[in-house]
Amino acid sequence: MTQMTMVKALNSGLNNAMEKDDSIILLGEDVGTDGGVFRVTDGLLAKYGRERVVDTPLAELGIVGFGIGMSMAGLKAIPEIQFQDFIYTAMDQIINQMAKLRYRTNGDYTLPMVLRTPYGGGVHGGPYHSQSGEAYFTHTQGLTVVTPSNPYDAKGLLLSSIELNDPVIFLEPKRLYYAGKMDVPDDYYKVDLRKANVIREGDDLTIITYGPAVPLVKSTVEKNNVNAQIIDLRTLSPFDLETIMAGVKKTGKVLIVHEAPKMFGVGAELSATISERAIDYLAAPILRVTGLDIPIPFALEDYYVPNEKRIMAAIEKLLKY
Amino acid sequence: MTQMTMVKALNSGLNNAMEKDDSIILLGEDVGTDGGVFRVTDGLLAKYGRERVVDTPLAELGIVGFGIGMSMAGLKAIPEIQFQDFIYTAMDQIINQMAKLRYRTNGDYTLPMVLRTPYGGGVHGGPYHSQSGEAYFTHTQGLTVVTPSNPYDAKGLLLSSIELNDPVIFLEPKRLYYAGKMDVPDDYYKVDLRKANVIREGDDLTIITYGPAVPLVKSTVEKNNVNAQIIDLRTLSPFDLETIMAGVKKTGKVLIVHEAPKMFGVGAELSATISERAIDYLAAPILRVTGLDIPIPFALEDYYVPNEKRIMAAIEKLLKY
Amino acid sequence: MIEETDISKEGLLTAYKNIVMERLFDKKMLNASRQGFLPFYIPLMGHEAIHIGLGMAIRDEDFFYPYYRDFGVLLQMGIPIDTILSQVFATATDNEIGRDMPDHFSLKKYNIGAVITPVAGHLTSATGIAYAKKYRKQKGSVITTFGDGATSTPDFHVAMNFAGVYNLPMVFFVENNQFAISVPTYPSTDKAFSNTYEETRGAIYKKAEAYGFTGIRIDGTNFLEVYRATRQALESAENQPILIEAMTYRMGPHSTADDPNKYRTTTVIEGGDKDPLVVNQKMLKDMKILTDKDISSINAEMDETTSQLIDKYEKAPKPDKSTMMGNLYEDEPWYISEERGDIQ
Amino acid sequence: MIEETDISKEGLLTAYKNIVMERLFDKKMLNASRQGFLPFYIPLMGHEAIHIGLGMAIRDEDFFYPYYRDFGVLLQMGIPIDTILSQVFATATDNEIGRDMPDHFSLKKYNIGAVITPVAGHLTSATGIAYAKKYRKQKGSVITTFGDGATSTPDFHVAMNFAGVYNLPMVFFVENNQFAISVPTYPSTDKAFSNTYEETRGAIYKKAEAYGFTGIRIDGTNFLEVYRATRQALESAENQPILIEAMTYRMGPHSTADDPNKYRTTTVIEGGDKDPLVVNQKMLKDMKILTDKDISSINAEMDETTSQLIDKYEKAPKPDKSTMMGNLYEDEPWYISEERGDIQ
Ligand SMILES: Cc1ncc(C[n+]2csc(CCOP(=O)(O)OP(=O)(O)O)c2C)c(N)n1
Ligand SMILES: Cc1ncc(C[n+]2csc(CCOP(=O)(O)OP(=O)(O)O)c2C)c(N)n1
Ligand SMILES: [Mg+2]
Ligand SMILES: [Mg+2]
Repeated sequence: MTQMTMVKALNSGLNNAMEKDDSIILLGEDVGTDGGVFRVTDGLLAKYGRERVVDTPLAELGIVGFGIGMSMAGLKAIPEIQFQDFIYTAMDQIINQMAKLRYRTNGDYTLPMVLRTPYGGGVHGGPYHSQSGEAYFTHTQGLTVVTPSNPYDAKGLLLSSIELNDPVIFLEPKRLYYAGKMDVPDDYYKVDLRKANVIREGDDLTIITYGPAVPLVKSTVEKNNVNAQIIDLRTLSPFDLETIMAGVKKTGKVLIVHEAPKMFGVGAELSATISERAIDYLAAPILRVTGLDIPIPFALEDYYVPNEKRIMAAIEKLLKY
Repeated sequence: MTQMTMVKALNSGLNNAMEKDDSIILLGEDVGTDGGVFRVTDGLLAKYGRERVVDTPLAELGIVGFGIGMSMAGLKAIPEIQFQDFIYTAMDQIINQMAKLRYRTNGDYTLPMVLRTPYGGGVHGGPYHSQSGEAYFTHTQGLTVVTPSNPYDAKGLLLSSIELNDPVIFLEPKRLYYAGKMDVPDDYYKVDLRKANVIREGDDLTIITYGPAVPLVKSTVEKNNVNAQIIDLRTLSPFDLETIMAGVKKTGKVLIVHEAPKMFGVGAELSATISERAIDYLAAPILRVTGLDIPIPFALEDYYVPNEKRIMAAIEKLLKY
Repeated sequence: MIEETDISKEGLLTAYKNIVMERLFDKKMLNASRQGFLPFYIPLMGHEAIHIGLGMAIRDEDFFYPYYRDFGVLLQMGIPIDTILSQVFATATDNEIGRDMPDHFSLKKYNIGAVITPVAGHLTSATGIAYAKKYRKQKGSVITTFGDGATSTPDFHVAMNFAGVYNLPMVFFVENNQFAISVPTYPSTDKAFSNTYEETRGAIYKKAEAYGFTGIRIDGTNFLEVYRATRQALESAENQPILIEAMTYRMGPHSTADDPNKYRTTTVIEGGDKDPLVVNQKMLKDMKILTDKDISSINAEMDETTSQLIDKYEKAPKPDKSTMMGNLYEDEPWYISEERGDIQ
Repeated sequence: MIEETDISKEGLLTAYKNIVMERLFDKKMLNASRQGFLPFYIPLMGHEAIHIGLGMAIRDEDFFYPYYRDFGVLLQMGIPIDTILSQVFATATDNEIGRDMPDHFSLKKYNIGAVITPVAGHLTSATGIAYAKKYRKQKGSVITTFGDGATSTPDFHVAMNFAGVYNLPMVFFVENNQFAISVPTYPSTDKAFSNTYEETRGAIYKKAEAYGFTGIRIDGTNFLEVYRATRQALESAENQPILIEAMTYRMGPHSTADDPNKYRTTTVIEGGDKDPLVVNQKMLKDMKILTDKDISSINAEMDETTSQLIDKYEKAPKPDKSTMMGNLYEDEPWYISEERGDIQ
């Protein structure tokens, strides 16, 4: 056990995996000599060499496509996109090749690879260093979309993703990269990708959240003594229906919190799935507290993201309903 | 008035607009000499010349980016993407430049342009000629996403889109391109982009649908004598909340039908929005009948898309509830 | 004039037979498509010499990542014809159980990549496969084919650049048939083209220089030239990537969905001087490998064989709808299991 | 050695003043950033001669689509310093009301495009603007700047190809500072780089040939060379596009977020032989435009001016949160109006 930030935990996970399996290749812009702009790959070049920690030209399309080819050929590629905001030139590779390869070839080719990228706000980077684009990936059939909310989960979910025999989009909340330390095993361990984490039990309502919003939800609930169950999804797609439905049926009131914009976002599917299956259990409307439906303004990012006030307003509305 | 297919109506709309306004430029692969692979731009090169009907190299990124530049410079670009399935190499331009330009410059630059593309099944084109990717666009703040369901609307909505001073994703259901003719004015006319179309009144439930699924929903309801209200959205984002809520409050039961896959799709937002605002009016869960959550298999496309049986099963479930 | 060759007479005859077979398949499949037995088909006419030359050149240790117009390469590589035709006719026995379009092969066990529809969408994957070969210190190279139109795509640039930067064992092989769909590759003086823009202003083979390696242009209507240049490239690629531009002409429509008369006057016609079938027949006759008698007997044999095969596959059972939900993920999500109930 | 010039003595002195001003702003803003007054900043050191040369070359009839490292070009173009600094400090008076990052200018009324963060994301837009110019038969050309790293992007290839195919009035101007962030542009023998891959194997200026037009390489540390080459290119581009590769060296970090010592040993240092400030000072002295006395008085003047300006903008009011929902659409959707209530 070592006290680790999320960055350190991810670094430790990559190190454990690379030690065990020489088919793992990291690649991306500045992941090698520089150790990654957020330092997630720090020290790995020195340990594993430039064949396994590959600095790439400035082309996200190539980073993803190159990784796909490696994994088609039996390696296990872990490409990094420096900021999720820059992933879109690779969307064709992600949607048309990565996500569909197993299906369209009926498993002739499988594609074990983990595409890592930091997402969300926290560095005041304006419209292009703060996006939360998870809905683009969750809507893409064939992808597994994972996002941790603390250092322990980050490492464990990353190692599970690396073991998965399917492509994973691994979204790292950059807001939490250095947000605090936690005891994390130095050795290899896994966290189940298909299980949401009930991080707090409670009776009055169920709050479903994930990634960067989790600590905010937790502190808001604690600070205001709300008797709320909190579910940290961990995997956004396919999400853990069972845990969600158990929570909903128990409390009858649901709040969804995420940093990404609301319209046509991840919360919409959670809400639709729940109300489709358990409308008679619902004692109140399902509410969403999310990022605003605008690009992230540089000077005013702090007003863009959900905050305690907005969450408490929704909770109070639900409790009173 | 002329009896027109949807293709002819679109062609007529483009012609009317180009006649009126010499700042309009069409561009795309095979839109010129060939007249478009579905013939939407047929005859326009001969009439308006190669400066205004521009055959492009094979690069969707360029088609969109080039169009953006034209519109930044005061022209009005109408790029065509041959199949929506091929739009993803242009996603960076769409999400990061086209959708955000007005917002991030606070209106220093505005971007009147209409990006046309055929989508959905109907030609048995397998995983890459049949996609319904509308959710990628509706989730992108700053875009207006429009899709017609008949020749009259196709022309009128296209002309309204061309007049809009903001970027539009204009999704043409290729399934309906040649699905039937209808009386369409030869002259210029518009259909309101912000108004959904109640194409049928009814009391027992409200069916919300759009684009390629509309004729199927209509025929199913008629054939089975269902007393259903049918709303054709026309614009998916921003959608017409008022018409939807009026319908929901009247019937208390809602079915959403679309051809795109379900998970994290357009129907999810409709469902979430409705249940958030009108849960006490709902007499049954909101159901969705959609395309399956897999890529579109070449040999089995017909089993992929919603059909009468699946729609009727959902209607019966709602009516009995 | 080619006088001697490094290939046995038998090898040359097989190659010729495959050219004939490809041509006959092509005509019959176009027919099948017109009659509705085949919903879609990608014509090959004009590409036969390229295909057969490539099929001869590719070695067991190489990896081949084809595009959608490469049916004939597989023929010559010796892939069982049943494997090929199950794919084209999307039958239940297809390796992909009919999930992808005709000519979108995926044959991992033969070191063949999964053909993808989006033009050039496989090029970066091909370079990744080459990286894996280099990393594993495996022998052989990766060869990937694509059209002239594909050189305008983002993927072409990115894949070429990665190949140069990592010095990968890559052969980029352009089947230049002078057209994308309706858009010509180069500026043309032909009146029929005067209203179209061209795909590129630079000659394709020269584009390799931008990435620090060599490009060559070859005659794509002569299968021996294709074979020799490609085999040599596969060998030299282990030291440095290379681009080959093979010149030919798309004699038919782009696919069964278009009418070339709308946008061009066809300049290479069947049976004409530049038809690869004619070119190679003449060459093999001049080389004394082939007699007029051989030509007609091969034709008769191949006519019979291809007819029987097409007949068989037209009637072969299609995949059952119960197969359609499988293999999206290794571990099936709950909603996929639920949706199985929706298939009716 | 430059002996005579087409620019007045006054013009040369203004240019020199702007080089000094740029350098001083750069140092002070880096400082402001370290002290927390500026959340982010993109250093300019090494780019001054390019910037000032560009600013001199661009004419009223041209359109300039910059990238994020072009602060100095705007200075020399004569854009009011208040306009520039409101943007950099994201104040309430910024033309973009603080919505985009520092150095992401958008100044339509000066024919300047909206700087975008994704590298090369503006290149295809720039070609579209050039198309509009050509279509409208307007005088002038479009010039767009970008870094060496940007030449690896999809957008570079696609924009260059479109420019060639439509023969657009385009000047592609590469500010080659030899690094992307940590990745060097070319293979290097410097030990510090031995563990990194390079962005490209081909020389950048030669890449233009792949698109059928000309590329040239110039010394980016000499503002007169930059001015002359660029002005000439802006004129010739009305007949054919052109690529200019201006060689310099990024003397500072990539941005305020990185530490260059992690990945290189800096080879061009402040005050050294190759520092553009030194290069141009010497040149103007040799030309008898500048005396040592001028140098110190200009320095003092610019020091005073820049300090005052920075002081003013550090304290200038920031945009109010009530502004943040506007101008997403011309006609505001219902959910945007609703969300106004959520801003607290
Ligand atoms: C990204 C993308 N855009 C458009 C298409 C539609 N399309 C299919 S083939 C083709 C032309 C390809 O031309 P070329 O690369 O020369 O290959 P050829 O078909 O001539 O062999 C086009 C435009 C596509 N499949 N993918
Ligand atoms: C598409 C994209 N990928 C990655 C980044 C992160 N990034 C910002 S600048 C940069 C390096 C750019 O190098 P170059 O083009 O040489 O310009 P320079 O910064 O050296 O002036 C990178 C990788 C980005 N902004 N956009
Ligand atoms: Mg071609
Ligand atoms: Mg650089």
